[in-house]
Amino acid sequence: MEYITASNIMFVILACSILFFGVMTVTSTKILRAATSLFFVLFGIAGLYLQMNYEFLAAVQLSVYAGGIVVLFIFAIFLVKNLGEEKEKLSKFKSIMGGLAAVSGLAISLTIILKEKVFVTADTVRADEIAASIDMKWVGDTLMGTERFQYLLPFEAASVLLLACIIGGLVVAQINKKEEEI
Amino acid sequence: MSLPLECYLVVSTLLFFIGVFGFIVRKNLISILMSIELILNAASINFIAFNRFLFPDQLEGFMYSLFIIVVAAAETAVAISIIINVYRKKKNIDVKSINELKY
Amino acid sequence: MNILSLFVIIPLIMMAIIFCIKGENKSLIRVVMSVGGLALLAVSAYLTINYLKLRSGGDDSEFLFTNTPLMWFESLNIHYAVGVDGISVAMLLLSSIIVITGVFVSYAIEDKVKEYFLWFLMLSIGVFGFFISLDLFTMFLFYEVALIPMYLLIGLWGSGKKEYSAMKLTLMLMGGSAFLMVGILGIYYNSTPDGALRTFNIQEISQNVAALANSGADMSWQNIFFPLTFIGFGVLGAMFPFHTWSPDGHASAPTAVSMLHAGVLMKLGGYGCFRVAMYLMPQAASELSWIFIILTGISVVYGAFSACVQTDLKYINAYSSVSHCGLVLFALLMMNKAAMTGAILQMVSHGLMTALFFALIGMIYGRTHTRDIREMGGLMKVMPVLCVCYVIAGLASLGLPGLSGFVAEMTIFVGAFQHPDLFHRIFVILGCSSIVITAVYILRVVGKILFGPMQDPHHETLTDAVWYEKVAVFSLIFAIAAIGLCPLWLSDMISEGIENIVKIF
Amino acid sequence: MEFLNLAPLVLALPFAMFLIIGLFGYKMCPKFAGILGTSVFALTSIVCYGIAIQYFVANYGMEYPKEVLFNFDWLHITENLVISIGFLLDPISATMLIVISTVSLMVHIYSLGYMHGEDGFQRYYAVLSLFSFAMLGLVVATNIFQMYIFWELVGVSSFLLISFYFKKPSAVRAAKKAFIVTRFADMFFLIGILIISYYTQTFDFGILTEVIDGQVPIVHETMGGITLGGLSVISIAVFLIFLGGAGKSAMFPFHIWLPDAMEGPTPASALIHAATMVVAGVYLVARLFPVYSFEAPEVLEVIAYIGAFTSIFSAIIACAQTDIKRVLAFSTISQIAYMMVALGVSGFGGEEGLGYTASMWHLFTHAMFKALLFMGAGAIIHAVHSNEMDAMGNLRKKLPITHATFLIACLAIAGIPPFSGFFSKDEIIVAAFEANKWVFAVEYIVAGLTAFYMFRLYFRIFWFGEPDNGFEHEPHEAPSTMTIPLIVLAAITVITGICWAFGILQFSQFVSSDSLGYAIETHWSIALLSIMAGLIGICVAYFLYFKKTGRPNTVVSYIKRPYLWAYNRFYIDEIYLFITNNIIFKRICEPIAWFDRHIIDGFMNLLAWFTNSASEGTKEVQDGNVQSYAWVYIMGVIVITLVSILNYL
Amino acid sequence: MDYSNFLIMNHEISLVVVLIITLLADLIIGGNKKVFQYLALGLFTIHTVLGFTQWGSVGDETSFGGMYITSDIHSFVKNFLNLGTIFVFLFGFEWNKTENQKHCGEFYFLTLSTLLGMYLMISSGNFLLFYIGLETASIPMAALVAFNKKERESAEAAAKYVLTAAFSSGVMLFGISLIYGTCGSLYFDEVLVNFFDSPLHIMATIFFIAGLGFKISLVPFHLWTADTYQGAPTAVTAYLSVISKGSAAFALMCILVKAFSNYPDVWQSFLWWIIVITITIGNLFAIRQENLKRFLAFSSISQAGYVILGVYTGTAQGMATVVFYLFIYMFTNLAAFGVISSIENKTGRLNMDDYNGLYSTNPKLAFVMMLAMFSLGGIPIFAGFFSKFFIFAAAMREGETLLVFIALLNTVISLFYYLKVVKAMFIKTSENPIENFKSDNMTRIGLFICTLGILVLGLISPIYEYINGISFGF
Repeated sequence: MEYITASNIMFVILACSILFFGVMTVTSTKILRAATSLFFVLFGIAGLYLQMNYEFLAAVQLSVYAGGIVVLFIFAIFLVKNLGEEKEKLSKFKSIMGGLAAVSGLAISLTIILKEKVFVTADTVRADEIAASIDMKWVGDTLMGTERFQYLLPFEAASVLLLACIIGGLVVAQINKKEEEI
Repeated sequence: MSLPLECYLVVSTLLFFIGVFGFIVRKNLISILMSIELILNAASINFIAFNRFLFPDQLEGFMYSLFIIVVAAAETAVAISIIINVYRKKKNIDVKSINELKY
Repeated sequence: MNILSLFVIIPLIMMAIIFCIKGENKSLIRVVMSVGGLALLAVSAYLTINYLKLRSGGDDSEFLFTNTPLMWFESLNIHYAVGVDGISVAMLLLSSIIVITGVFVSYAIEDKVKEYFLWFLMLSIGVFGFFISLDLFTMFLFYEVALIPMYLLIGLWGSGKKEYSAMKLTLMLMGGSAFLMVGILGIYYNSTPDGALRTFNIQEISQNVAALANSGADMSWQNIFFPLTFIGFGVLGAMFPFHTWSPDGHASAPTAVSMLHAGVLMKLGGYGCFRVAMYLMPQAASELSWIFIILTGISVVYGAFSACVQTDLKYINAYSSVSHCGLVLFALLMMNKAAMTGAILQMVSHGLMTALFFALIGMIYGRTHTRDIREMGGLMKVMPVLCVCYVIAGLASLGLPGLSGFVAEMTIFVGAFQHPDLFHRIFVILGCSSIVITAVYILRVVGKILFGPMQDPHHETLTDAVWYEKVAVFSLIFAIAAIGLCPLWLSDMISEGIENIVKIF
Repeated sequence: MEFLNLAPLVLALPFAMFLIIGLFGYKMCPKFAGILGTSVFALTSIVCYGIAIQYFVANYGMEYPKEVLFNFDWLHITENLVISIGFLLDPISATMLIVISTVSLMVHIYSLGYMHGEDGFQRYYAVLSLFSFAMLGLVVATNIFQMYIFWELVGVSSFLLISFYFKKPSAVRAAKKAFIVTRFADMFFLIGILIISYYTQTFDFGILTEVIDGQVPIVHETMGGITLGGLSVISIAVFLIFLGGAGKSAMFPFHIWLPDAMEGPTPASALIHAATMVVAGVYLVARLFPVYSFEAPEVLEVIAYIGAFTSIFSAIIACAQTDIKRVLAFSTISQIAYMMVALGVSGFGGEEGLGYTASMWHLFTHAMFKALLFMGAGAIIHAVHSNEMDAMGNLRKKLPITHATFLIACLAIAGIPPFSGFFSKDEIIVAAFEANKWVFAVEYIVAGLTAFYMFRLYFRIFWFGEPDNGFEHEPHEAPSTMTIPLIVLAAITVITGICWAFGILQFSQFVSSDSLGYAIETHWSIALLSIMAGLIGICVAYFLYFKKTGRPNTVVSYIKRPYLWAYNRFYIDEIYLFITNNIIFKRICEPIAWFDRHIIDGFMNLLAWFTNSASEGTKEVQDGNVQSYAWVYIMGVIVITLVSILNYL
Repeated sequence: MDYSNFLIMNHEISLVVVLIITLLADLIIGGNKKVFQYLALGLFTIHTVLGFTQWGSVGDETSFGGMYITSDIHSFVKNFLNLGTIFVFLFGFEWNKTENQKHCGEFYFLTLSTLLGMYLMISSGNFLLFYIGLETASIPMAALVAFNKKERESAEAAAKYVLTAAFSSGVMLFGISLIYGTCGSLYFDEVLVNFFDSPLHIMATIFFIAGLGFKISLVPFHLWTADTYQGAPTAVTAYLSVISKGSAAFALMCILVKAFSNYPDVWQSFLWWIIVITITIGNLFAIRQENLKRFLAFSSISQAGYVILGVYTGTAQGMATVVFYLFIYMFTNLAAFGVISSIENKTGRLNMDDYNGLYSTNPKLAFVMMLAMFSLGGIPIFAGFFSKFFIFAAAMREGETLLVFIALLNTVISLFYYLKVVKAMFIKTSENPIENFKSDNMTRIGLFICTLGILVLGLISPIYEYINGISFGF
C-alpha cells in the first residue's frame, strides 16, 4: 500500500499517457494526428523528468523537442502537398512483421531487464535527496567543465555537429532553379 | 515509497519497441521519422531513470539525455530536408517510392 | 650477393626492361626474354655444378648457399631466407629449362607480346622464389605469386572456353591456398615450445618440432594442420579429387603456359607437400599418410583410366599429369628415401616430359587448328620432326628405359615397395598397373594422330617445325634423354637431400 | 686378340649406330645408311663370335664360370638395390650372343635387298640397330633389372618395327596390340622383380642364381616359408616373372599379339618375332632356372603345362591359316612353347637337366631355321606381293634357291634327321617322356602337327599348282643380298644337325643346367617314334596339298566346325577385343571419365552453382525497402541477443 | 575549467582551423571553384602533413578527465584517415568542378566535419563523446550522400541512409543506456571495471555493437550500404566505404579493448557469427552485382568482415593488423574508386559490362583497377595479401582455426568476383568500349599514389612494425 502516493499515481498516469500516445503515434491513420500524439508523448516524458526533479531537462525537452522538432514535423507535413489529408493505412503484412519484431524484442528485453537484480539494491532515499538538490550551477558546471564528469568537449563537438547539420540541411533542401523547371 | 526503477524501464522499453514497430510499419517517411523520435526518447528515459535512481552522484545520464535532444534536433532537421528532397524528386514521400535501389 | 637471389632478380630485371620497351617491339622483347632465360639456365647450371662440387667436397649441412636471413617483418619473425638442397637444385634446374623452352615456344605469340611476357615472368618469379625459399611466409608468398598470372595468361591468350577454365583453375588453386594458409599459420603458432620465439624458418621449425616431439608434448595439432597443408599443396599437385582444374585449365591455356604450369607449377604442389607438410609435421605425416596414400593411389590409376577415353589431346595429357603427379605424392607418402627420391625424380621427369608434350600439342594445334584426335591422322608423313618428337615424348611418358620417365618410375616402384607394411606394398602394385594403362592411352594417341591414314586433306600441306620450335623441343628431349641415360648424378643429388628429411620420420 | 676386352663394343656399336642413323639418317643416302648399319653390325657380330668362342674354348670341359666382363652402377635405388649395366658371360648368354648376332646380321644383309626403296629405309635400320642393341643388352644382363630395362627396349623397338608401315591402320593396330599385351605381361614381371628384390635385397643374377647344396640360398633364406594367401611368396614371385616371359614369348593367353605382329616388314619379323625377342621369355626362365628348379618346382610344372597347351593350341591353329606369315607365326608360338615345356620338365644337373639343354639347343636351332623360313617367306612375298597362299603355288622353278632353303628349313622343323631341328626336338621329347607322360603325349602329337602344317605350307607354295588367277606378274628370284642369308642359314641348319649327329661339338658340352658339360646319348627308340610322327605329318600334307585337288575341301567339310574355330584362332582375339572395348573402355574408362566430368568436376561446378543460386536466392533480403532493412536489423539484434543469452545460460 | 586540456588535441584543433578557413573561403571565393578547391586541398594537405610530423604525434595522453584519449596509434589512424580524405578530394576534384555540383564549398566543409566527428569517435574515452562523434560523422554524411541533387538515386540513398542511421543510433543509445545502468558510468575505464557477463550486459553490448555495426556495415546491419553507395556521388561513396568504415572499425576495436575487455567472451561469442555471416553475405551479394559501386559496396561489406576478424581477437597484434588492414584497404579501395569516378565523370558509365575491353582503350586505368582488385582479393605481392595474412595470423594466434578457415574459403569467392572485373577489362571485348581519355591531373596524382601504395606498402615492413609497436590490446 505504501506505493500509493501522489507521485506514483502521477507516474502511472504519465506512463499510461506516454504509452497510449506512443501507440497512437505509430498507428493513427492521419499523419497530423500522429504528430499531435508525438507531441503528447514528448510532453509526457517531460512530465516524467519533472517528476524526477530534473526540471532543466524537462524544460529543454519541452522547448526543443515539443516546441522545435514537432513543429518541424508539422511544417514538413504541410510542405508536402496533400499529406495532411491523406489517410495512411497500415499494411497487414508489415504489421505482422513489425509486431513480431516488436513483441519478440520486447519479450526478450523485458525478461532480461526485469531479471536483473542490480536495480533492487538502489539506495532510493539518498537518490531522492541528491535529486532534490540539483541546481542550475551544478548543471552549468557539468556542461562547461573540463574535469571528469564534465562535458565541455562534447558540448563543443555538438556545436560543430549542429553547424554541419544546418549547412547540410540547407544544401539538401535548397531548391535549384533549374530543378524547379523540370 | 517511490516506485522502483523497473517501472521506468518497462515504460522505456515499451516505448522503444513501439518506436521500432512504428518504423517498420508506417508508410510515409515523416511518420517513420517520428517513430525514431520515440526510440530516442525511450533511451533518454533510461538514462534519466538510471541517473536518478542508481547513480545520482553525477549528472551523466542527465547530460546524455540533453545531448540526445540536441542531436535529435539536428538529425531531424537533416532528415526532414532529405525527405523534402525526396519529395521533390518523386512527388511523394511514401516509403515505397524509395525502393529503386535494391538487390 | 647470394647466387640464389639471382633467380628472382634476373626475372625482375627482365620485367623492368620489358616494361620499359616502348610499343610492341616484338623482336626486341623476344631477344630480351631469350637472353634472360638463357641467363637463368646458366645460373642454374652453375648452381648445380657448384652444389655438386660443394657436396663432394664434404659439405654436409642441410642447405647450401644460404644467406644470412634478412629480417623482414620482425614482429612475426619473417625473414627473407634462401637456401637449397639437392631437391631444390633439381627443381631449379627443371624450372629454368622449362622457362627457356617456354620462351622459345612463346615466339608464336603475336598478340600483346609485352603483357604476355610480363605475366610469364611473374609466373617464373613465383616458381623460382618458391623453390629457393627457406621461410614459410616467403614461400607462400611466391606460391601465390605464381598462381595468379595463370588467370590472365589463360584468359587472354588461351583458347576454347578459356574464361571458364581460367576462373576455375584460379579459384580451385586459390581454394587450395586457403587450406594452405591455415596450415602454415597453424604450423607457425603450434610448432614452438612455450616461450621460444616463433619462427617461419623451415629449418628452425623442423628442429623445434623435433624438440617438442622429444619432450613428449602434445602433437595432435599436426593432425589438423597436416591434412590442411597437404590438401592445400595437393590441389596444385592435382591430387584426386581436387584435380579437375587441371584438364580444363591445361586445355585452354596457351602452349607455353601449359608447359610452365604442368611442367613446373604443379611441381610446387609436390615440393610443398613434402617440404612443408611432411617435413614440418612428421608425426602426423606418419599417422595420416594412409588416407592420402589411398587418395593418391586412386589418382594414379584413375587419371590413367580417364585419359584413355579423352578425345582432346590436352585433356589426355592433363589426365596423364593427374596420374603422374599422383605418383609423385604417392611416392612421397611412402616416406622412405628411395621412394621419395623417386618422387622428386618423377617431378623432374614429368616436368620435362609434360612440357614437351604440351609444347608439341601446341605446335600441332597451331597447324591443324584442332586438338580432337578423331579429326587428325597420319601426321607423321607431313611433319616428321614434330611427330617423332611426339613419339619420344610418349615413350618417355610410358616409361621407356633410357628416358627419364623410366628412371623415376622404377625408383618409385622399387623404393616404395621397400615399405615394411603390406598395405603400402599392395598399393604399390596397384600403382604399377598404371604403366600398362599409360601405354594404352599414349599408343592410342600416337596410333590415331601420327600414324594411320590422313584424316583431313587440308593437313597434307602442313609444314614441319620452325627453328625456335625445334630448339625448344630438342632441348627438352635432350634433357629427358640425359636424365634417362645417366640418372646417377641427379638421383644421388636428390637422395642426399632426401636423407635429411627421411631421418625425421 | 682378347675379345673379352671388347665386350663394351657389343653394346656400344649398335647403340651408336642407332643414334647416328636415327639422328642423321635422314640426311644420308638410304643405301649408305643401310650399308653402314650392316657393316658396323658385322663388326659387332665378329666381336660377339669372338667372345663366345673364346669363352667356350677357354673353359671347355670345366665348369663354365659366370664371368662379369664389366658392370657399372647406373642408378642407386637403395643402398642394396643398385641397378647396374654390365656384361655377364655364361654359357647361355654366349649362345644367345651367337644366335642374335648371326640372325641379326643376316637380317641386316637381307633387308638391304628386301627393304630397298621403301620410305623410311634409314629409320628401319636405326630401329634395327636399336633392337640389336637392346637384345644384346638383354642377354648379357648382369642383373634382373638390367634385363627388365632391355626387355622394355626390345618391346619398344618391336613396336616401332611392327608399325613401320605406319600408314596402314592394321599395322598400327598390330603394333599397339603387341606393345600393350607385352607391357601388360611386363607389369607382372616388374611386380615379380619387386617381390624378389624386396626379400633378397639384390637384383644380381650372380647372387640370385647361386646354387649351394641343392638350394638357392639367398632366395631360400630370405623368402622361404613366407606365404601370402596360402601360396609361398617364392612361387608367386617367380610365377609373376614367368608371366612376364610368357608375354614376350607369346605363351597362351598372351599369344595374341604375335600373329598380328606379322604386319611389320618380314625381315623384322624374322629377327624379332621368330628368332630372338620372342625367346626372351625362355631365356628369362633359363636365366633364373635354379630358382625355379629348387625353390619353386611347382611353378616349373605349371610352366610345362602352359607350354604344352600353348604348343598344341597354336599348332592346331597353324594348320588352318592361309596367310603364310601367320602360319609361321603360330608355328613360332608352338615351337617356343616347346622350349618352355623343355624347361618345365627339366631337372637340375647333368642328365637330369636334359630339358634345359634341349630347350637352349632348340632355341638355337629354331632361331636359325625359323629365321630362314621367314626370310624365305619374305622372298616369296617379295616375288608374289601377297601373303596369302591362294596367290602362290608351283613356285619351285621360279625361286630355286628359296625353294631349296625353305625345304631344308621345313625338314628341320618337322624333325627329320639329320637336320638340326630333329635333334633339338628329339631331346625335348625325351626329356618330356622322362618327366611327364601327359606332356610327352601332347608334344608328340604336336611334332606330327608341326610336320603337317609346315609341309602343307611347303607344298602349297612350291607345288600344288599355280593360283587360279595366275600371278600378277611373273615371280622371280630375289637379289643376292636376300639369297645369301638364306643359304647361310640353311647351311647352319644342316651343319649343326650333322655335327650333333656325329657327336662333334655336341651342344650339351657347352650348355647345361649346372654349367658342366656332358654328353647326350640319342634315345633312338623315342627318336624313331618322333620321326614317325614327322613322316606321317608330311605324308598327310603330301596327300592333301601336293597337287591341286578337292581333297583339302573335302577334309575340311568333315571337320567344319573345328576348322572354323581353328581358322578363327579359337576366337581368343575376339575375347580380348571384347574385354578391352566392352569392359575396359566401356565399363571402366568411360564411366571413370564420366564420373570425373560429372561427379567430381560436377561437384566443383555444383559448389559454384550453389554459391550463385544462394546469391540469387538471398537477393530478396535486400528488397529496397528501408523498413525491411530495419526489420532485419532489429531481428538481427534480437536473434543475436537470444542466442547469446541462451549460450550464456 | 582548464583549457590546457585542448592542447593535446592537435589533430582536432588543426582540423577545426582548416574547417573554419574553408567555411570562410567558401563565402569569399566560393564562386571560383578551382581556386577554392586548391585552397581547401592545400590547407588540408598541410593539416595532413602536420599530422605526420612530430607535431602530430602527441603520445599517450588523456584529457577532459578521461573523456578524450589519444596515443600514437590514434594519431596514426587519424593520419591515414586524412590521407584517405585527400584521395577522396583528389578524385572528387573534377566532379566538384562540374556544373551540377553547386555546393563545392559545402562538400569540403561537410566532409571535414564528418572527419572531425570520426576523430572524436576514435579518441573518445566516454560514450557520450563517442556518440557525439559518431553522429557528427554520420548525420552530415547523409547530406553528402544527397549531393547529387539531379539524381533520384542520390535522394533515395540519402533517405535510406539517414533513416537507418537514426534508427541504429536509437538502438545504440538504448544499448548505451543499459551499459550506463549496469556499469554506473559512461567512462570506458569505469565500464571496464564494472562490466561482467550478466544477461543485461550481454544485451547492452549487442545493442551497442549493432549501432556501431551499422557504420561498419556488418551483417545484418548492412542493408543500407549497397543502396547508399550506389546512389551517393562516387566521391562520397569512396569516403563512406573507406574513411567512415575504417574509423568506425577502429573505434569499435578501441572500445572493445578499453571498455569490454575484461569479459571478452561476451562479445566474442556473437562477433564470431557476425564475422562469418558478414563475410559470406557480403560475398554472396557481391557475386551478382553489375553496378560497380554497388559491387564495391558488397565487397566492402565482406572486407569489413575481415577487419572485424582482427578486432575480434582484441589483442595488440589484432589491433596492429586491423589498422594495417585498414591502411592498405584505404589505398586499395580508393584506387578502385578513383578509376570508377574518373570513368564516371567522363562517360557516366558504371556497369561492369561498360568496362568490357577497357584495357584496349585505357590500359593504365585498367591496370590500376586490376591492381586494386588483386589487392582486395589478397593476391601477393600486392599490399592486400600482407594485410590479409596478418589478420589471419592474428586470429590464428587466438586459436580460431575454423573462423580463419571459413574466412579464407570466402576469399576464394571474393576472388571470383574481383576477377570478374579483371575479366571484363582484360579478357572480354566490347562493341562499344569506353573510349580513350585522359584523366584530370588530380585523379592521376591520386591514382599514382594509390598504385604505389598497393605495390609497395606490403613489402615495406617498417610500416607494419611501426603500427605493431604502437598498438594496444588486452
